[in-house]
Amino acid sequence: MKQRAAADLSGLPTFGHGPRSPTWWGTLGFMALEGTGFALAAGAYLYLALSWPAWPLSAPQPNHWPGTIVTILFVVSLVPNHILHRYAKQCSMVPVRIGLVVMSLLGIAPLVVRWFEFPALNIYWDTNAYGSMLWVLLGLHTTHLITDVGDTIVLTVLMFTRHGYSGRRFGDVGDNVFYWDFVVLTWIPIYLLIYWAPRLG
Amino acid sequence: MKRLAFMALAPFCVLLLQGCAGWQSALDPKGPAAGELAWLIWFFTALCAVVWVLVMIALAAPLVMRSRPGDEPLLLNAGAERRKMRVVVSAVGLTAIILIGLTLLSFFANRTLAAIGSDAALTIRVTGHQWWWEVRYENATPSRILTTANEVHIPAGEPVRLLLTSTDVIHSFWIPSLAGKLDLIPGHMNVLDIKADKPGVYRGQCAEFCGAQHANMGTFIIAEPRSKFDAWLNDQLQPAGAPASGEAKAGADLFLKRPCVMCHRIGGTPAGGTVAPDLTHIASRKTLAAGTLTMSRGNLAAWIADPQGIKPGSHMPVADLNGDELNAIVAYLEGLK
Amino acid sequence: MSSADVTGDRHIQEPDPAKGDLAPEREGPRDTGMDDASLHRWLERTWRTPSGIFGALSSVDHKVIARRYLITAFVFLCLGGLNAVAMRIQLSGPQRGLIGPDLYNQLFTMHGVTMMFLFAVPIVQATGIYLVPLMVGTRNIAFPRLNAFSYWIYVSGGAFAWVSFALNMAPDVGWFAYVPLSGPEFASGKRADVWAQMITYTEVSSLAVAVATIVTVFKQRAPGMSLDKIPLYVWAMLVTSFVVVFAMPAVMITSTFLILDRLVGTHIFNPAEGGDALLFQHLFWFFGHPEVYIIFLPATGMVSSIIPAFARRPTFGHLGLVLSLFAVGLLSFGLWVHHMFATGLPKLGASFFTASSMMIAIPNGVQIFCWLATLWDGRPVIRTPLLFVFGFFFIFVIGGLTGVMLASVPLDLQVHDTYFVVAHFHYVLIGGSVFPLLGAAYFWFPKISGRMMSERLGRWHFWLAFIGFNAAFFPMHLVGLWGMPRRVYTYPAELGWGNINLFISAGALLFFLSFVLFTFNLVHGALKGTSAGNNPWDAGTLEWATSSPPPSYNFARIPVVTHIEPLWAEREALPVATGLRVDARELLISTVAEAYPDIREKSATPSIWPLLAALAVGGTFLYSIFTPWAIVWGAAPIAITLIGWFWPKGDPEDQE
Amino acid sequence: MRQALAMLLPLTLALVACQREERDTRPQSALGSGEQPTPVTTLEPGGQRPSPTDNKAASFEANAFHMSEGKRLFSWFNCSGCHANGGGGMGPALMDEKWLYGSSIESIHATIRDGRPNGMPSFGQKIPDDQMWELAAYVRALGGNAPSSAAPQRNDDMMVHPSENRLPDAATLGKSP
Repeated sequence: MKQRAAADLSGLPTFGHGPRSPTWWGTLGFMALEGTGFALAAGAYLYLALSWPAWPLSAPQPNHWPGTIVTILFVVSLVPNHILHRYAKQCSMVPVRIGLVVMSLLGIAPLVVRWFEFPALNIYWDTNAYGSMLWVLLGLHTTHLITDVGDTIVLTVLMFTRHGYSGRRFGDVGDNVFYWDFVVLTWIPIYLLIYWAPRLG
Repeated sequence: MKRLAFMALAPFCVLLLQGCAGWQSALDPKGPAAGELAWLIWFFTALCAVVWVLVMIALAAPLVMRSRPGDEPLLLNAGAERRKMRVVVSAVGLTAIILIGLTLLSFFANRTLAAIGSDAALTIRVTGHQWWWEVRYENATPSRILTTANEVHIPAGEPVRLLLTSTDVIHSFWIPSLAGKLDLIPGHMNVLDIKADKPGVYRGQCAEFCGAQHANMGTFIIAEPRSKFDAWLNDQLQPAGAPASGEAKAGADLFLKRPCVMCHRIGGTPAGGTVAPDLTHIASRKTLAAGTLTMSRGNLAAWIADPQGIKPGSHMPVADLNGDELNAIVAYLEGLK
Repeated sequence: MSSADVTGDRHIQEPDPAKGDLAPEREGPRDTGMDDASLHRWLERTWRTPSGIFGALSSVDHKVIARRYLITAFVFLCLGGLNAVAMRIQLSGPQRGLIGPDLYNQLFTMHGVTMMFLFAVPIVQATGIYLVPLMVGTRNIAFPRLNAFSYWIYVSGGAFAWVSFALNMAPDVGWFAYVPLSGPEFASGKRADVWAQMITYTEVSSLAVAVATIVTVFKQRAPGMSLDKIPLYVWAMLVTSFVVVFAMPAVMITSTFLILDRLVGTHIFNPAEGGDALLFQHLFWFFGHPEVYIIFLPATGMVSSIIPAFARRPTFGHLGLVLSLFAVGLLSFGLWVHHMFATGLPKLGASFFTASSMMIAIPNGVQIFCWLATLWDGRPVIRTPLLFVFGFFFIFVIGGLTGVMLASVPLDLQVHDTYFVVAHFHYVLIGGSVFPLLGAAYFWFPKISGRMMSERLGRWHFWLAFIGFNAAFFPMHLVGLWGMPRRVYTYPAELGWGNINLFISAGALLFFLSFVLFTFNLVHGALKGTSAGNNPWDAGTLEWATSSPPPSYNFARIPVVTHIEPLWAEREALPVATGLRVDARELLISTVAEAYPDIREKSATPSIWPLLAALAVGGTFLYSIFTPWAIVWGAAPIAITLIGWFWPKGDPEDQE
Repeated sequence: MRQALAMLLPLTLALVACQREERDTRPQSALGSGEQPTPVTTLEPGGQRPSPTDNKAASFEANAFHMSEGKRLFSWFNCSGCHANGGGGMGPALMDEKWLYGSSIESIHATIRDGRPNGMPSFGQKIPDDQMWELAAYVRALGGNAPSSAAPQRNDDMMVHPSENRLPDAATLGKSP
């Protein structure tokens, strides 16, 4: 088929931040499907809780403190996370490196506390369905937490190499910030469901 | 194309007529619930057939047109497009109206069905097992509670309330000529009200896949006049009769010594197993192994000798009996009317 | 039309060269002003799949991956079909002893699982992987390595299921595997775990494809292809991908719960410890009903592509069709309960789901009427693809109408879990999806292979399939109303179902034969078919603008779109955009709504890491039906392969 | 060599899987009747009954279906009446490492068939041979002596103790996780 030139693309930039970049949309897509998974798991918990009048099945209340500490750490981490985002958009290397190290540490810290959260549930997964659902919800979130912390650490190392001086890498930092927001955001309802829903009934 | 289609469809019409006499057919209703449903099925079918024919006419219309579409695909006749839009919009509107009508229809049918058992006097608990049905006639007097299996006797012309549950997997209780199906779910109790207009035997079978022998999990509703039903109930409440012949007596002893006693109950004897069908009056039932075999001496012997050949995977094991033992036990069971 | 209109120059943000710690952009040769021959040489060198086995395993070309997907899915179709033939032989008469219950239950489960998870969803997605990038005028799918990864995961999931079948370890609990039958107490051994884990493989794969498809449609459309100019097939794939994203997690949650119950003793479905068996059904059907539309919506897109080509006009009611796609996708999440009417749910709630199930018939009606209206301009050109579309109307409308019957709570109680339902969903799925797919095969085969399939054999194929299908499945409506439940391995002679079942089996055999003929036609066409040329049907969408089969880089220059049917609107010369680099895999990222050119982004180069990552992930899945520690042991290889996948290798593609 | 190994691996896998998943419900005469010589004494040195290995042992011992059938029968036949879900009561515990008469499937089969002193009745007449093998296979699993890929999973009942497929060894019994 014959062609005629109708537009010139040569002046376009080679990367973009946020919704301009396909990776951002891909990240959003994965958040959507993972968020659906969280919602359904929470829905399953509520379904069982509403079908059994005796919920939480005479189990002892969970000790909320480790969970609360994790929550506080998460909320605090949002501040450096968004500062990091600003520098990533400006593509300035030194603050981004510092920010990534901080975020790696702020990712590992809740992970360490998370280790103590499981015993603090005061119930095993095989005791009854209530215990099963607590472990499932906490396990599901922990998987995401581990994945994202691992991702952050690898990205931190990457930004200390020569490969870091690239617009797309800064874009990746932005997406990592975005995903961490998601990890924090999904935790809030799960935290309430695990530690405070049993205290209601 | 249409002619060919009709040629292909012709045999179905023949088959349709042939099948209407079935005793396990939703199209052959014998009770008010199934009657309501059969009417609903026919109404929906007729309406859907009309809609389908209209769509097919609309589809065939361009095939018989003389004209070809124009050469330039983007050159459209604005007037024709507007006319089409009107047709499409009215068709969508008509669809919506039909669907609203059908929704209301099924809502009211549902209410009719719910009203059938409101004054049921008899309550029967049906428990699903892999792969048979435990049938228990509830009664405030414990001695009047009857437990039997696979065949549900009911008084004809009276609504009966069935309580459905399961102790293992999900089953579904379905007597097409009397009512729609309802599941038996462990941890849940469902209520199904049925009514048979006339005396008769109505077959059904498990309608939710439940494992190896899902196919051979039949059940019967046997509707009888009230007097006959009461007599049956009183008979069934009696303990098993004493064995009549010497062979049967030997069979009764063997029943207690050999594997049978591990699972089955026979009222009035030490055999008290509850995990398999109650055999107190087994010979009064029409079938064996949940509708798999008709009741006869030969089938009893065959079933005991080789249950895994007849219902592979069922929980009735091959019992290592020799010929004499088998005959004696069959003679005993055959006498349990 | 001036280029400024199409490209929206005012929206281009010039990068600020003074800002940021960035390596300077390396300049490479551009396609501007380059002659066709050297342009082809450059692009071919940049975009081709490397040669050799290693190169083939590293390929990230969406067309190569899609071809593999299509062939694999077709193989699974044949295997699933053979299951069906075996079942039909067993059911051809009462009390046949050919196949015992143990094998029969595995057969029908494998049939369902194969057709739903290994054939239907993958093949519609594969078609999308092939066609969507071509139709939106880009050079590769978004996230090409993820796309390659998803194929490898899909193959390993399919192989896992079928090797299990060969080892007498196939699931025997039905394709929806209700607990407690599939639960820890009543499903011994690993058969039910095979079901649950096979789901995980295939869902991971289709979720990845869905995300890649969404991003391709959102961000990689050719300049000028604003929302109102997106072809209907692309819309259909977009909506489908959204449905996948929100539905598939449900089944992954379900199968994970099942595995947890079976492997580590959780009580999620155990009523004695606070669980509930019905929760499984709610979760499963929250996926299961949208699943039907995941299979059906892409087929509507195919119908919307085939009809205009042969009716010689654009589709009537384009906007209505797009809106009804969205309506169907949205409503499909609101009617899962109509699979559970027989479980004894509260009557009022059930009635609500009757209403919502009826409602979805309205957007489907809109689609049917719009297609019919498209055909009314005169006698269409009757070729094999259109024949299959006619077959689709004939069959699917029946399936849709019996679907309306099933939506009615009381009526459903009679026909639920009987052969009536078996008939219904085969009418919907085969009529609604397989017939359009067959039409699509004839329609796009020339594009994929560069050769035409035989028209004569095609007609034979159509009539054989059409008659065989109806002979096999129409009588099932009747036998279901006569009381025959589904999933029975045999039935007693005295119920009088023998003759009709023999007839059904004969029809099924005929239907199977039609696929033998189809296979022959495919092979024959690929080897001996006449040359197709770029646009054998004179269709209007972008995939027909490039050669058949398309080159590795799809388009020598990115087309600029001025109309919903760009090739019909630009008969003389296709407007194109220039200025992309030819020595690196550069493609155009555009804005979401208006498709203004926005970024020249690099697309990923071939890599072996997606395969290695798939092996690591697949091995972990497999191992995890035996021990929960698999997740711990599997984490290390998965992490290593993923790092290998994303770590920059210093290609020009990684530089900026 | 490498090729041979490569072929051997799937073959072994296949055999293991087939053995685990086979579901024969009819007694197979080819495997022998399961008859063993009548015991002369009831006590053997070392607690191990010298019984000839029966062909049946192999086909029941690691088979998932038979073990789960054994679990069902264990409950149906009220074995828990004396053995209390394997924990022991009137009869000895079946979940520990102590075996009075040997832990082999043959010994357990013989115990069910012939009974033992101090209360274990003989079920030789009352339970068909295959079902005794199924019970014996399950009893072994109760003690954590069956491969975890084939041992029965939890029942849809009240949780009493971790199910047999989750027993690494008898030491962790009764403690969860």
